[in-house]
Amino acid sequence: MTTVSIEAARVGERIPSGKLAMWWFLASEIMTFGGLLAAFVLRRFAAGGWEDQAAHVSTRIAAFNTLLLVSSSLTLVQAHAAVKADQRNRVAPYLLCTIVLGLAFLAVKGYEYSGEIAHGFTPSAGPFWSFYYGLTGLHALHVLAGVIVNAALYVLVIRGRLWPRVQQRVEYAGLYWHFVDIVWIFLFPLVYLS
Amino acid sequence: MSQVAVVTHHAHEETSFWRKYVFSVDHKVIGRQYLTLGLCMALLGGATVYVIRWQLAWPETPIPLTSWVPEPAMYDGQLDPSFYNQLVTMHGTIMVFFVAMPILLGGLGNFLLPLMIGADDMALPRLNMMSFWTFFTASAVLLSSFFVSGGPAAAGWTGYPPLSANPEYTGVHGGMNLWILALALEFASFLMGGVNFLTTAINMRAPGLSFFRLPLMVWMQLTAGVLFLLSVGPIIGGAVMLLLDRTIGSGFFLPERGGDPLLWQHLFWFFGHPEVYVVLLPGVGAVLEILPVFARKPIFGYRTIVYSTIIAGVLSFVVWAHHMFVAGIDPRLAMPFSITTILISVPFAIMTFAMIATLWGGSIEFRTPMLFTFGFLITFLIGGVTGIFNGSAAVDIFIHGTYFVVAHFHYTLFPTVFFAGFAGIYYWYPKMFGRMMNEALGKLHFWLTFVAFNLVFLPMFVLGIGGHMRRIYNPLQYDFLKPLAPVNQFITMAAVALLLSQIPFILNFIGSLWFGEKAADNPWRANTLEWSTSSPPPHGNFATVPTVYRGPYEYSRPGAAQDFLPQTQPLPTGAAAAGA
Amino acid sequence: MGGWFPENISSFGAAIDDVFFLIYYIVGFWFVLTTAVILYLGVRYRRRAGHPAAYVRGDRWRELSWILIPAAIILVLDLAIDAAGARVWESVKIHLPPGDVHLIVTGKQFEWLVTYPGADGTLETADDFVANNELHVPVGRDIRVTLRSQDVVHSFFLPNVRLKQDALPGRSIDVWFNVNKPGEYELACAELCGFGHYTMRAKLIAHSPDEYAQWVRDHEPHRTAEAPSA
Amino acid sequence: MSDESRFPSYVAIWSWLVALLVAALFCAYVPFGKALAIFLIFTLAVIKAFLVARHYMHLRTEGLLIYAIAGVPVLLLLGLTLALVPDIIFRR
Repeated sequence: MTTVSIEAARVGERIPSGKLAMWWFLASEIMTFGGLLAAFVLRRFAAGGWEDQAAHVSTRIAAFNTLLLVSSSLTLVQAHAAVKADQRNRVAPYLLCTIVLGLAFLAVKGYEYSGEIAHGFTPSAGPFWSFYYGLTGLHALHVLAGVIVNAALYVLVIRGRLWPRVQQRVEYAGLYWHFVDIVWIFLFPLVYLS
Repeated sequence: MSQVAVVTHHAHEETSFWRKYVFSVDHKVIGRQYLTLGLCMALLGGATVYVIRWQLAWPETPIPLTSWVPEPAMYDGQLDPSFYNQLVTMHGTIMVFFVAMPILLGGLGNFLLPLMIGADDMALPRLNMMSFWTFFTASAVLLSSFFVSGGPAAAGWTGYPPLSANPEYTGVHGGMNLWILALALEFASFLMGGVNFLTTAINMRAPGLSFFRLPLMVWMQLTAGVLFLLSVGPIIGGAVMLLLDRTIGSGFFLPERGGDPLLWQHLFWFFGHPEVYVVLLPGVGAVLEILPVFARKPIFGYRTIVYSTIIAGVLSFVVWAHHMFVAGIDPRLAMPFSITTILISVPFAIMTFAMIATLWGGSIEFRTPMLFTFGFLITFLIGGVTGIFNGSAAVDIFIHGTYFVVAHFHYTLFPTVFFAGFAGIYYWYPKMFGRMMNEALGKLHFWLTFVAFNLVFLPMFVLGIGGHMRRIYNPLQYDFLKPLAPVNQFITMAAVALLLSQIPFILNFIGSLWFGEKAADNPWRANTLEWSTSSPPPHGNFATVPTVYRGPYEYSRPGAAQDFLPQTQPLPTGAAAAGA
Repeated sequence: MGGWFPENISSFGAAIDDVFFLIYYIVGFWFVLTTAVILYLGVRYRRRAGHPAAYVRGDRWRELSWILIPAAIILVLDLAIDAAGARVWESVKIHLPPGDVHLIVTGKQFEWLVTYPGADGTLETADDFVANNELHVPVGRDIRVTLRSQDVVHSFFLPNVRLKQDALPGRSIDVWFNVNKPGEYELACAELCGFGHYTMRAKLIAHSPDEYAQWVRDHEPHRTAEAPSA
Repeated sequence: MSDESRFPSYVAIWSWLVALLVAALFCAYVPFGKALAIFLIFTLAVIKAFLVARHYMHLRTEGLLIYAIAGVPVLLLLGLTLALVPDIIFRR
């Protein structure tokens, strides 16, 4: 008669629960953003492009923001790599970089919004602007949520708490963060380039 | 097979009152919380029926017992048309999102899923607690909308814009925003729940419990979880758009601002139809658990039922436009959607026939859960076959938006939530609370409910065929509806009887907590894992992790010592031959 | 059963009712059969001492055929229902005839505005006129109606014609019908459109063609000398 | 999670992402004609998303279940979008 832990005895915990849960959540998120994007694309086709309204967004600022977000994905995945290599002292700096890049993204976004609103391009300025604020606003909220999660992880890491569990959480937070990045990868051409 | 003892190292049991009964992470407590809140909301949803039905039977006459309701909702017991619309809206919203889902998924699902798979708790217990308290907040927000100026939402539970998108069209301002917020919170709550269910069922199964040994209730909860997660996204997006239209003047759904109202309907029903099955499947799951136990027979065609469920789930994503045949969609779209809709009857027919075939050659004992199961079979059959009328685009031209539709979906949802739900409650109450419910009161409850239910909703088909529209404050405005007034009056009397028929249940549910007979661990002599632990199960559910040797429905197996064979019980010899 | 329907007065109403009855008889048969089987099994196999349950798992094709063959029959019947319904749906909603009389019906909270073409027979000209909550049509003519809405979603419902179509703001949706019996009937709104939804009632008045022409003449805003052709 | 070394490094992926971003901007400013430009830009976006998902989200080492969880919603969305084309774009 041997004694084993409950996790070991379960059938098939091949994928850690946290990761599996995160992917199910992301599946739902894909549908949320996807539904909005589909609505945007269809309505835009139907209305002939809304080019007069779309001409007023700043591609340059958005391209810079894309760079910020893609780079933040890199730093977070590097943090994950450091976790896996058990290089604890490299995790915190990478997390900090991710947080700063995320905040920078939000700051740039805020600057962009304020300029547009100052020029009268509010959400009621036309359907393009409704979708613009709806899509980028919901995305920005997701970025904000990600920044908060990353900041919590950063605090845990620099205090050296919960180390084994933080390892996994860096990976799950990364999944979420990269998903938000992917959403932006589609938002950028949809809103700014076409 | 070597014997392996497995220690459970779940978190230590919380002992303070707040952590044990209120902010508990124990799935059993959370399940009971969901169940209780759902039943309380059902009382409220039922109360709305009384006012709605009275108004339909005797329009614009004072409604007894309501003179306390303040203006402008009611004028000394006389109903305001706007408040009528609000009650209709709240009835639908409450019953679908705040009764059906918490009872069947939140309540039965949460309580049973870990027990049935031999787990000590959900995979993510704290997420589970958050799910419940988010739902609680959602309920509070929804109820608070009754008390804001302008009253609650009045655009129907489907919230079609522009009616819902511009406050001027209904006169409802804050209440509608609260409605959207409440739904968003509710979606978030069940999103957390769904993620948790799926993760738990995939990761936490006991040793030996392969997918095809899972109780069908688990399969149904799993499928429901997948359907919910994959369908809820577009409506969350839609809710965001609707809220922005109402608050910051955006133009998603309002044509005068360049929006498109039909878009909402598509997003809503893309979610709405899978949502029907999210509610339906757990109810079917309860019935599928109860049938074999009280017929003492294996469920007929286990795998066939599982495959049918999956097919029905897949099909449910490609039928949504049948709610919109006359809504202004391209008429050519109606044909494919009509075909998929009617085809969905095939997997459900297979499931129903499998349930019936389970009875064949059984030894059927009509305890209360089995009575409700029979009630479910017969009434749900009516709900199913009348769906064919709605699914046929040609017939739908006439019956869309009439009481035929109302009768149809009450014949699907009421059996699911109440017949199957009550069956489940009577069946699992001993496991939940450690006491048996009273059998005589239970049987009384069944017969009263069954008769009254049919007296309410069968005549509604007559109303529908007569062309009676839904959501009409005063049907006597129309000459062609005047001859139907006696039918309306009959339905109202039956509806009051249906409401009163729930009194035995309430007495039984509350009274049995203290006065019920103490329940044995396995009072129904059932096979599934939840019956192999004590009633109610301890914190952590199982003293040792159970090992599963066979499927869940091995009843009356030749050569076995008893007429049931629990999943955990090893056979002395030839264990390998035990069923799949 | 048939008596519960509102009286049918349209050319395609009978076809819709026929599909209804086709489905009614098919599902009625299945419902009676299935319920009878359920009740029979419930009585026949009730628990009795000395009658243990049989052990049938239903996982062999031989056993499964008991449920799969009926399901296959249902599949065939489903397709038959689809086919029958498709023809009717096409004739009502897809292949619209050009129409002998063309009207515009606009829903708004809480009335129906009916625009008539006036003497020249064409809409959106100066001699158009509007009648509130009165839909006058000639009997035996194809009526084409363009549905619009000024505010929220309404639903144009003629119970006696078996016709229903939502009127959406921002879109124009065409429907047609042909009334074969003169008389006064009702036009209802069948989509919740606000607190006055239940009052959004109009009359459908079917005239003989001559009477209809006379009615149009009587209501034109500026009478013209030439006699409109009836 | 065994042999991660056979995949390109995270920094290499990042360089690709930046290069594709520049390429997309290039497509937007060079007068290709609207249809071609949009086609190219969205092809580039799909490639970028694929790179992030495969490498940063580690789909490269995941099993069938995770692929299914990520892929089924995408298929559903395509279905939803296609079904809405007649109503929203070719509206009456």
